[in-house]
Amino acid sequence: MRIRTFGRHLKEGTKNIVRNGWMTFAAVSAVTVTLLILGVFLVLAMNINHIAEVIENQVEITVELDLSIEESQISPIEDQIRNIDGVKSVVFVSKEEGLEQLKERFGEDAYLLEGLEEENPLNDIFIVKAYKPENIDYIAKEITKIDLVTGVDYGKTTVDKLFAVTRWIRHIGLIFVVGLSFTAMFLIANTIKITIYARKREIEIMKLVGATNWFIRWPFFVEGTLLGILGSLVPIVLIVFGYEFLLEKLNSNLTLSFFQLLPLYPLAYQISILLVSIGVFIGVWGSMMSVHRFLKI
Amino acid sequence: MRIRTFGRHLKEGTKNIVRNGWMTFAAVSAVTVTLLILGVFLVLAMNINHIAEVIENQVEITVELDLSIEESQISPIEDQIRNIDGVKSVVFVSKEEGLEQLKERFGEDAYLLEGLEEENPLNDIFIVKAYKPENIDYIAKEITKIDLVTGVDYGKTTVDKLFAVTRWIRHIGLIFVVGLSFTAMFLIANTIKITIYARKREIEIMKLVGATNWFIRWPFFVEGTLLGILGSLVPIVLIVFGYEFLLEKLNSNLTLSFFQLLPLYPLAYQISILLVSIGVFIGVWGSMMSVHRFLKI
Amino acid sequence: MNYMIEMFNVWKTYPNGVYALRGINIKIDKGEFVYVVGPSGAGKSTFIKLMYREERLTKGKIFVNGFNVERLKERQIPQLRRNIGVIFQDYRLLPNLNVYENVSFAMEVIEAPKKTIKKRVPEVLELVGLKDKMAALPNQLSGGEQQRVAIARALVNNPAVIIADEPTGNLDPETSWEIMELFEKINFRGTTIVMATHNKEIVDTMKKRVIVIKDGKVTRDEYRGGYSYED
Amino acid sequence: MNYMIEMFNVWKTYPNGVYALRGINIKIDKGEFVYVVGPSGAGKSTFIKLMYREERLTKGKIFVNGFNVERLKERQIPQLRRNIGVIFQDYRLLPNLNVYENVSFAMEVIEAPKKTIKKRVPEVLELVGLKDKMAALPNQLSGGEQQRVAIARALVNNPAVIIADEPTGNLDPETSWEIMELFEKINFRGTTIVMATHNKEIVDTMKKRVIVIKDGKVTRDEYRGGYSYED
Ligand SMILES: Nc1ncnc2c1ncn2[C@@H]1O[C@H](COP(=O)(O)OP(=O)(O)OP(=O)(O)O)[C@@H](O)[C@H]1O
Ligand SMILES: Nc1ncnc2c1ncn2[C@@H]1O[C@H](COP(=O)(O)OP(=O)(O)OP(=O)(O)O)[C@@H](O)[C@H]1O
Ligand SMILES: [Mg+2]
Ligand SMILES: [Mg+2]
Repeated sequence: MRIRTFGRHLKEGTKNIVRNGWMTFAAVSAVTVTLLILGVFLVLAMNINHIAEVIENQVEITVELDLSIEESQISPIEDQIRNIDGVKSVVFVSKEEGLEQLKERFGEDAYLLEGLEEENPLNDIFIVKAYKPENIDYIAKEITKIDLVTGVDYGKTTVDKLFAVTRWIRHIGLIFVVGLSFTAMFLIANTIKITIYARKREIEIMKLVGATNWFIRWPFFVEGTLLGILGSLVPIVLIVFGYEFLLEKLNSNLTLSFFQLLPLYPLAYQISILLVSIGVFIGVWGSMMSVHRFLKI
Repeated sequence: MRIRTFGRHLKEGTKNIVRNGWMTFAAVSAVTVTLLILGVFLVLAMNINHIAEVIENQVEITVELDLSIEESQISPIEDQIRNIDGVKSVVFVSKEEGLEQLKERFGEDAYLLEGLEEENPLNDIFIVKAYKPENIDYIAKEITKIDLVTGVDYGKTTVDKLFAVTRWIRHIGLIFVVGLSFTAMFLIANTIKITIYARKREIEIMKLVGATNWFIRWPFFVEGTLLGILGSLVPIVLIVFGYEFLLEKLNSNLTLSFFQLLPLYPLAYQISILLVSIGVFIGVWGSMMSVHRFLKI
Repeated sequence: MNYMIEMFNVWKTYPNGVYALRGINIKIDKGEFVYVVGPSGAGKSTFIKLMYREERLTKGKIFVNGFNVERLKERQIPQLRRNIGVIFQDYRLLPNLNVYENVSFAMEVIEAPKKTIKKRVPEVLELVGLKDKMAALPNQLSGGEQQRVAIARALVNNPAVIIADEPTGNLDPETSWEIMELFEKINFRGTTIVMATHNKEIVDTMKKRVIVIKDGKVTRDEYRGGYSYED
Repeated sequence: MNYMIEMFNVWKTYPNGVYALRGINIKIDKGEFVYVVGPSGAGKSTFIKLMYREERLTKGKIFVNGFNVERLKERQIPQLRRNIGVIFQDYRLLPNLNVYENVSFAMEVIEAPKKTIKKRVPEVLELVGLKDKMAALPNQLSGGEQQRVAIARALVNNPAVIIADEPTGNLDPETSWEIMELFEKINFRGTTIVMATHNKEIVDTMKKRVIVIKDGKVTRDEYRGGYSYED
């Protein structure tokens, strides 16, 4: 292809966007609406995933030490725990601190525990956190093997339940995102197909006048790209500004500030790039697919 | 309109579904895919709402009675509470039962509470539930006014937080459902518009040959109805069977059995009727809208 | 109001600024047979399109079959068109309907009884020589066959006026003559016929009233005239 | 292989079972001027469509300009068509392009330099008398004007063969004659011309080779013949 021909295709593709005014509008708005839904859902899914992670990361292992333990034996045990793969932090809580915390948790009913200070029935403990929640189980088992450790507890049944829930939520989120992506692709490609179908005759005439397949395809390629870009502009703007607004609203509302949403950046960039790419990809793919059908003359 | 003409319109509308084979397919599949997404989301939103309700309904008020209370005074107080608007159930828990429950909750640490039986420091209490969670606050205030009631507690801050969360989740769900509904309407109408645009010339010819507007509209009306019905079949089947499958899977999986999903019926009927109605409504509306544009000749 | 078609100082300017008609005055009686001739782009089709309100006029007045065409209410337009059988220059067949359906469509529009339709359509298709093509779709027909379907559709309702825009442009001379004889017969039964044509032979042989349009104006209007419009 | 167009026992049956051509044998030399005549639906357009492979033949062999039309590979088809200027019976203009763009499109397809296009297109439009309609879209043109755009597009690349399917069907006699003179001039410069027509006057006046097709068969093939195909 000569350069002037390439220039011609660029120009024709752009002109066609204008020439097919109404059709372009219909196609672009289909892309817009579909990508908007997809984008909103992506942001939601990413945040649900993030929240699930935050919750999962709050899971910790309580390691009970023998009642007879000496102060000098504590530090080596801490080192041993630290050396286990995947351990993020180890915090020592003495039996005295433990009793204080228990009292705090009892609140009004703390008087029930009065008098326990003299002969503190609690153990010294370590609070252990993991880098990855899924390693908790392994770490707990490793800790059990350590001498002078009398108990290891992370609320196995509750945690298993929690993980089951977060896993399910993640799965559902993923299914939705994948499903929506395919739907978006299908709907956009479908719309583009119909708009091109209306130009079936045009394509046939071009071929009969001696145009090669690529000569016909190129302007459609340009058109598809532009369709995708045009169609992703509004969703990007709406989602980025809407998300910013949501974040502000959540931050200013105290009762809801425990909703730990993802920060605006880099989410905004990720979503923008993703939506433009999907838009352009489907725009081009849809155009090429449907033009293809009519080139066989 | 004569009856034979009505018959003709029915026949023409049905034939057009076949005549425009490819276009019909494109339109029906757009309806299918859009309604599928909308339906899945509706089911999800309805279940989220349901789960939120179940959680909210677990909120209860603990009413503490004076330590010096006599047995004969308990029943009148219970009656007074029962008479408050919106109270669903009132359960009496004596101080002895209370201590037992506390021990159970302490589990391994129950030995901490040993010896309390002699001089039980707990109060007799009522556990009060409301019909509507939003009435909790009002009921609690009313109970405070009753004689010999020394304390009313329902974890105000936690419950407020919980309600804020469930409210938000409901709002988000509602926004999504409304947004998706509009999107679905837009996408389907848009697709139908484009397919009818391809028949612009046909409509013009009909008018030039002397057809009245309604003569042209009727077959499109029939076509739109059929489009909607055809397009909602697959989503209904997929959603109903998919949901049944999900319910079975959840019920057989013990760790997940606390997910209290809505039962298959009447949900299946509701969704089916909703999807068909939306499909037909948009099918007809989209057709009528777009035909209208081309009748002006 | 005794005329079938009357035009008073009719002007038509297209939105892009083309002056297609510039002050047309014409009266066509009931039962007349009129040729409209003139060079390509003279305004013949525009002249014809104004009669059944495919195009709206810019200035002037038109009466057709007692209707004031410009003042017609939306719902009266079909009434006007049902009394006119139009043969379009570009045929305008419904692409999804076969030959039979294309012709019967015009009868369904006026809510004719099914029985009448079933009898009349094959009759008309026979007249234009297409009886064995009834099941074919327009894009399965030759140019001349499509033109004849358009003719059949225009005739099928026995309209008061037939307006034909080059109805023989794609027909061979023999078929053209058959069609012209058909027109003459119909005209003889009282139907008004207005026919734009380039066919010199027909105009010169079948002597009728000839209206010459040139540059949007009537330059000659002659009973029993010939084709030539050169002065 | 010295002929421009050769057909050996060519048959064409349309998918709906219509026998359009039944054993055509014809040889057309380089530089010839051939009329194809015959009644409506005889198979003239089909005969023509086979040459640039709009339709595929059912049986037989066709050679055009050295190409074995039936055996052509997908990517050779544009090569074949670029050597043929086709005037379609139904014009087939690109509806979104104006007159100028419709004609220049045919030159862009062969990647002609911009400068050449800018010079050549107005030239050709002048030849068909449409220089002042360059900016109009096809639906803003009269029937005859559209036909002339189709003619201009076929001529613009100076193809080796011009295949014209009723190129004067919607033209007034005078314009028709101008177009015919144009064709004669082009033919004189060596271009082969195959023209299906119903115009008796032209065929009888401008005596050339006449191929008569009837019911899908060549019934007469005469040099310097007349129109009439009745025996
Ligand atoms: N829709 C339109 N918009 C703008 N200009 C138009 C339109 N239709 C026709 N014209 C112009 O109006 C003039 C008259 O056109 P018209 O179709 O009436 O000619 P005609 O006499 O029928 O020609 P022909 O014999 O070629 O069919 C021409 O110059 C044409 O270009
Ligand atoms: N696409 C098609 N499918 C089926 N039959 C067709 C198709 N095209 C043409 N025919 C039939 O083939 C026969 C020859 O058609 P063709 O178009 O070649 O005729 P023609 O000689 O060009 O006629 P005209 O002078 O009316 O243009 C006709 O009977 C026609 O009905
Ligand atoms: Mg005209
Ligand atoms: Mg033909």
